[in-house]
Amino acid sequence: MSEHGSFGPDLAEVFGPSHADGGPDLVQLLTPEGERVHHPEFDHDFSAEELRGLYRDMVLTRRIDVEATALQRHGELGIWAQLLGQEAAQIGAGRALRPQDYVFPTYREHGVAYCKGVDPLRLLGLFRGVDQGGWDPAENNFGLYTIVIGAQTLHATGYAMGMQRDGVVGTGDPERDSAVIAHFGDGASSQGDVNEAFIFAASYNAPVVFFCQNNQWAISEPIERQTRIPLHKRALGFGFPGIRVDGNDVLATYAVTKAALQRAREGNGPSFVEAYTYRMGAHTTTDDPTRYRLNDELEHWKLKDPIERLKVYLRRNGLVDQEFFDDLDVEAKELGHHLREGCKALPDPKPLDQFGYVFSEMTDEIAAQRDEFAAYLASFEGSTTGGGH
Amino acid sequence: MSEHGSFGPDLAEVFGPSHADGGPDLVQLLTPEGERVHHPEFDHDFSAEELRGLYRDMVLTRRIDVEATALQRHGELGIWAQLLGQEAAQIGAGRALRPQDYVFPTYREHGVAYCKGVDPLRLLGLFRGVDQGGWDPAENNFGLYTIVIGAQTLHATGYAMGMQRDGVVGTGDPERDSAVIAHFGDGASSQGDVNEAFIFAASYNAPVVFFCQNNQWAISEPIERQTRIPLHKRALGFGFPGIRVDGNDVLATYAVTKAALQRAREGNGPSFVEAYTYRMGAHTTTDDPTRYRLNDELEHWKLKDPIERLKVYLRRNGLVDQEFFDDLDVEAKELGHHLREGCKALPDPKPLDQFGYVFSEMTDEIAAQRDEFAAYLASFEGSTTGGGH
Amino acid sequence: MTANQKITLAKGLNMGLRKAMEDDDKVLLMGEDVGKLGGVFRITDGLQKDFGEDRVIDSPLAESGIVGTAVGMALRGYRPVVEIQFDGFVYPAYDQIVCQVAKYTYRSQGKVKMPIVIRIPFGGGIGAVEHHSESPEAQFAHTPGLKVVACSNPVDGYWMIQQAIAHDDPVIFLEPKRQYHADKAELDESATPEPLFTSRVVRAGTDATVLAYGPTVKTALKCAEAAASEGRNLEVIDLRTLSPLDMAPVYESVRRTGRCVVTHEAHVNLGMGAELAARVTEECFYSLEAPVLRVGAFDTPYPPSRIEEEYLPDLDRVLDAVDRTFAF
Amino acid sequence: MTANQKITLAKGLNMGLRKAMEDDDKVLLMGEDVGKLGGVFRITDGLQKDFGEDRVIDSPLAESGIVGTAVGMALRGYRPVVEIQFDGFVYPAYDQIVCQVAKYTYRSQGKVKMPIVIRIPFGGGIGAVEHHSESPEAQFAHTPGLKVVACSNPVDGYWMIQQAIAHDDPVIFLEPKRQYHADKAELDESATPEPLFTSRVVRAGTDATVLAYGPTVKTALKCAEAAASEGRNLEVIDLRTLSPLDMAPVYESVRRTGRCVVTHEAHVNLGMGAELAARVTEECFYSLEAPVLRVGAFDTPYPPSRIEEEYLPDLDRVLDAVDRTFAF
Ligand SMILES: Cc1ncc(C[n+]2csc(CCOP(=O)(O)OP(=O)(O)O)c2C)c(N)n1
Ligand SMILES: Cc1ncc(C[n+]2csc(CCOP(=O)(O)OP(=O)(O)O)c2C)c(N)n1
Ligand SMILES: [Mg+2]
Ligand SMILES: [Mg+2]
Repeated sequence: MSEHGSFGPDLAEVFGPSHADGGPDLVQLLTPEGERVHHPEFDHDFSAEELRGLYRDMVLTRRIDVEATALQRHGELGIWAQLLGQEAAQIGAGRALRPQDYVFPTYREHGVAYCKGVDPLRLLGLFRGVDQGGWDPAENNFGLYTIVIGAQTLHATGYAMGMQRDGVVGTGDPERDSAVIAHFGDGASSQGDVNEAFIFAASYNAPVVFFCQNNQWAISEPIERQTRIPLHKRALGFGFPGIRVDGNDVLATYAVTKAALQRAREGNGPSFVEAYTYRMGAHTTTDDPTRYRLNDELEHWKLKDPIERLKVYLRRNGLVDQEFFDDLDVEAKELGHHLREGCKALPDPKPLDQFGYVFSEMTDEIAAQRDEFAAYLASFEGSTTGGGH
Repeated sequence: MSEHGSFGPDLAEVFGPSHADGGPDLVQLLTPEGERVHHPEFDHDFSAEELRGLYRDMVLTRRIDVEATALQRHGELGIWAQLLGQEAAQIGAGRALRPQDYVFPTYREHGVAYCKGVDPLRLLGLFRGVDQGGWDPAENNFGLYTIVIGAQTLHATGYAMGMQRDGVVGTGDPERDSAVIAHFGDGASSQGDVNEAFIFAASYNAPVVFFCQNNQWAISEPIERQTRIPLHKRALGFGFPGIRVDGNDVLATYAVTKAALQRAREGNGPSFVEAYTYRMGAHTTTDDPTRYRLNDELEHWKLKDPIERLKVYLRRNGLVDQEFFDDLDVEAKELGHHLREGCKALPDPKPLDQFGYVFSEMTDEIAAQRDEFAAYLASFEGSTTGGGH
Repeated sequence: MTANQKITLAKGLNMGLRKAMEDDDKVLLMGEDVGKLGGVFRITDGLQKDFGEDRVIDSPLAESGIVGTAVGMALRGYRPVVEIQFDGFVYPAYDQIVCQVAKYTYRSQGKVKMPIVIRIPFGGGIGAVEHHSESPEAQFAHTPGLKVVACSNPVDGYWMIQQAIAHDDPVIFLEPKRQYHADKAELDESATPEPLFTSRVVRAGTDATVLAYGPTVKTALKCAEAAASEGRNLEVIDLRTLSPLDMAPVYESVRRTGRCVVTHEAHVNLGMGAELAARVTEECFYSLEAPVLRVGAFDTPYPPSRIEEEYLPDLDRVLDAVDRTFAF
Repeated sequence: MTANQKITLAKGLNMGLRKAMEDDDKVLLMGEDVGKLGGVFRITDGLQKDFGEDRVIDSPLAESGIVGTAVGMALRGYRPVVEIQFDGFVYPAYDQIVCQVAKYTYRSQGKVKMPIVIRIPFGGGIGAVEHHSESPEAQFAHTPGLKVVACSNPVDGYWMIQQAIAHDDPVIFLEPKRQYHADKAELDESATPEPLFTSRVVRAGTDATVLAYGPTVKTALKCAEAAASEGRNLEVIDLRTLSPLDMAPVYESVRRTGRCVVTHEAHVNLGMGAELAARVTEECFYSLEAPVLRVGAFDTPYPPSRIEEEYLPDLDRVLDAVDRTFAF
């Protein structure tokens, strides 16, 4: 501290460093050991049905991820963004949504997509290279995957501002009141766009939940590069609350996200949820995390597996029987089959069709390019090589 | 508050709204009534000499502004960005600097430029349209005016990172230790760039002071549009301290900025100073503030005039005599004369010279354009109209 | 029936925006200072007062934020009209424009529309400081998925802004700021406007074709007058649409005249003139008596305003180029 | 004296960066994942280990922040080399590049230098998802104050990156990512490289001139081979520099051949081909037997990768254009 005046204590001392494992702020309802704990502010009475549902969702989400990873290995996908380890964060968030709520995902929100009713097969198109998002956002209120990191947080804020104008916020009618959830990663939090989204959302009190999966890494860069205090504190400076939840705890993530969404729907404005979790796999199937992180870390996080802890809890409390697991296994296998077969059957785009999607109606200019290209392609017809040379 | 979980109290209740006039956080050493008060954390023992100096600086700075405004009215400048009312914020900050410290200004930092030893005449070129910044940044460690709002905060951060690499931070040698000050406005705080600068500065612990003159307005937009809590709180979420100082109090601004710079020089990283002030004039000479703000507000702030309060203090404490004011008057007049005469004598740029500044050396391509244009211009020589038609 | 008014470009745009907002309550205006102030050029004057703060939205000072939230609004079914305060301040929003606004329709295979209009006062000649006189049209026209238009006169301003707002694709709408308060023209509100994405012959001629848009249309017309006094009859085309280009009237004209000069305030290198020259040459190869010549700003940054008139294309430089095409 | 190595483009760039860092300790590398990981393409592999974290700087994930802080570093006397992870992610930095990097020298009337190199892996053909295959060169070349170069082979990669770093003006340095690990070439480290801002005839020919750069140089050379087997002798020029352009060898060639085809992966509309066509036509008007033809990506967004090979210019499409120039 300088002798010339005090700036208060070091904030990293007050708040703890960015990576501090949990810390006093962490909202948790289910420990890694599968013990149900309670939180004074955020809790929820889960029925056995609900708990089994959340377990099932996580298992199926992991199955989607495992299948897609295998499909990539077999050359059926060009790349895949794995979510291994982030199932609780995504299912907790995804199940807290109502149909009228709208989701702005990154490229990794396969679990949320599943919760919103998007056929997981649709997610593969982008990674296979047959489309750039094969679902209709309006159908399930689930936006297209966004690859430019952070860009979607502004879309989310604008969409939420649209909801305000539509009179579907703070009406008191739960069927009507709506909110938006914006997903992004810890790395994305450094983008100007994300910070601008915070500013716009705060300024207009927009009904948006900024849901950040802090999976500790942005490819090879650790969370410390993006912030020196716990990330959820970022929200404070923008004038809205930030909460850190155990992102490997589906119950806590559900409870906190539900509360944040409800707050937004009621017209109380934005909030920031940091789901503290871990990317157990590689960044994508082309990444090699052994170049930048230690195996110890991974082992440490394996003990916090989101699926295992709920399984222990369900078992210990007699909420499931073998039949449940067997049925789920069958269901997962069917899902796997659906993905494997479906993926290979995804139709390749037709080169000439692409010209039609640039604008709402094809312009003459583009039509001319299409026609010229069609004529050019036709000129090879009958040739043995498919090409002139 | 939602029944589904508490997000804590409304932050605007905790911190007060963005515009709250001062509030408990405001650091003040001299009241609007010219009373010297003390602050537990930030203070400084000002000698009579220092106080007179600060007064003189503010008076001369205001003179620069008044002269330039008049020059614009007389058509000698295309536009002028007035600082009326912000003299204390700028002189307090400017005088806290050491020669080795580097300044990144906006387009309004005339007082800081003056403190850094830039001839105020040099500032006019940009507004007259004869150059885009007529001083050499390296000469006075005063960067060029930056018009794209917020862009310079990143330059400041990078420059500070360069200082770290040069080993001129935290060495313990006061002649050597250096810091950077980045100026920007309340409106600029909403730009992605400014927030990214906070992130980079925090991440690398760069020796940079983010000095924001919150003059309550960004052209026609009030501070509430940019933030709903006091702006200096923004820094908290990035993990470094933010302080609100009475920006119409030159003593407090000096003390706080000095401490912030010292902290940076010592290697303790970035901080944010919000100089709470008011733009008493128009945004620029082309603006008409009566379209968007009430006269009452202006009258309210007139009572807080930064120059008046120091004058009262100096007088009341017998630190000045009439001779001081008379001398200062002469000095101000001379400065006025220097600006008026100098401005009219500023040479217009020569069209052909401009080709030479695009790159470190003129490319053949640009040389060809210059030559062609020179030949074209020559083709009119002797013609009466100066143009062919 | 009201009598025809004489209006400026600023007024035409203001009236057109008002009309669009009356016609469709999904139309929103967003930007810096567009509300109470009515924009620094007063183009949105009075609109917040009449349509409220929910429809005329003063935004935080962040261009990426403005365009990014407009994308979200469009996804929600609104038709946002964004004002960028000056051309030089559009770049913080460039990423959102080229990666999101331009691509969302394609990305969704046509399922999602992006009816966003981004209004940009563009061009120089107003004695301003740096970043206030840029001509960024090529940086947008090169991007598939964006449409780019430029108006040149009050009547076009009135109609084109309404057409752009009613259009389902994103439109970069360029307004020659130096013309805002310059000339007046008579507006007949009951007329049927030409379609948005069309070019227009604004002066018929036989000897050479001059292509212009936005601020240079006036220059080109003056140039044609001057040439006429020297016995040369120039045809002037106001391109109006820069992407897509409407080349049919251009080809038709050049095939007749055999000579073509393009003028714009943007830098010559990779400016619209490059594309126009390339296309005209390809299509009218055997009709050309001379290469297409380009008159634009030099390939140097926009200069201090004291020499901007020497930097920008003017009557003499355009005429010089016309002369040169005759020297071939 | 060490024996000449056979190296890939990735290796050439890596070696060149290492050499530049050894030669001048003001040279810094900055970017996302450039440190421990060595970049997603491994171009900076091993450099952080050897030069430390102060010289090879992993940055927060913000491109404007990276370029903006690089400007500050340059003002402090450093020579930052910035890596943009993929072409499509340069746009958040576009404002800093066009308004600051490009303009600081001019703004200061030459008092301030901006020796910043912005490395961008560019182009398609790697089967990637959206935003990973863009060709943004025209968006930079249109901006005065920036220099833009593209390397096409390992040996150029090695030399050009060093020359760009040693150069006092900002250089946008484009690297054809699809070539990173493709072909090997022999590097003679004791050779004297050609100057940076020059084009090079990479295949002499007599019948038509093909202009290419970056990834399309290989395509053009294959095309020339194919044409040769049909009895047509194509000259191929690797432009290497896109701004400034080095037109002398191009004009010389086209005056001889009378025919010219330009090929690049960027969109045709307002791509480099437009500028090249305009200039060649103006300078070689009477030598041209046919208009300059352009072969590039269509004016549609980059497509899903399963059809990217049909979208990008390839041997057949370039050859088709050559054929067409002979049909005039
Ligand atoms: C603007 C932009 N810059 C760079 C990239 C390349 N990139 C893709 S993912 C990624 C890391 C993102 O990390 P984080 O936000 O933590 O999300 P995670 O992948 O860990 O879920 C990077 C750098 C990008 N997609 N967009
Ligand atoms: C990126 C960008 N957008 C818009 C502008 C136009 N503009 C110039 S000053 C200004 C208001 C800035 O307000 P603030 O940051 O509070 O600074 P002040 O002028 O009040 O000192 C605006 C919108 C600009 N210069 N740069
Ligand atoms: Mg992450
Ligand atoms: Mg302000």
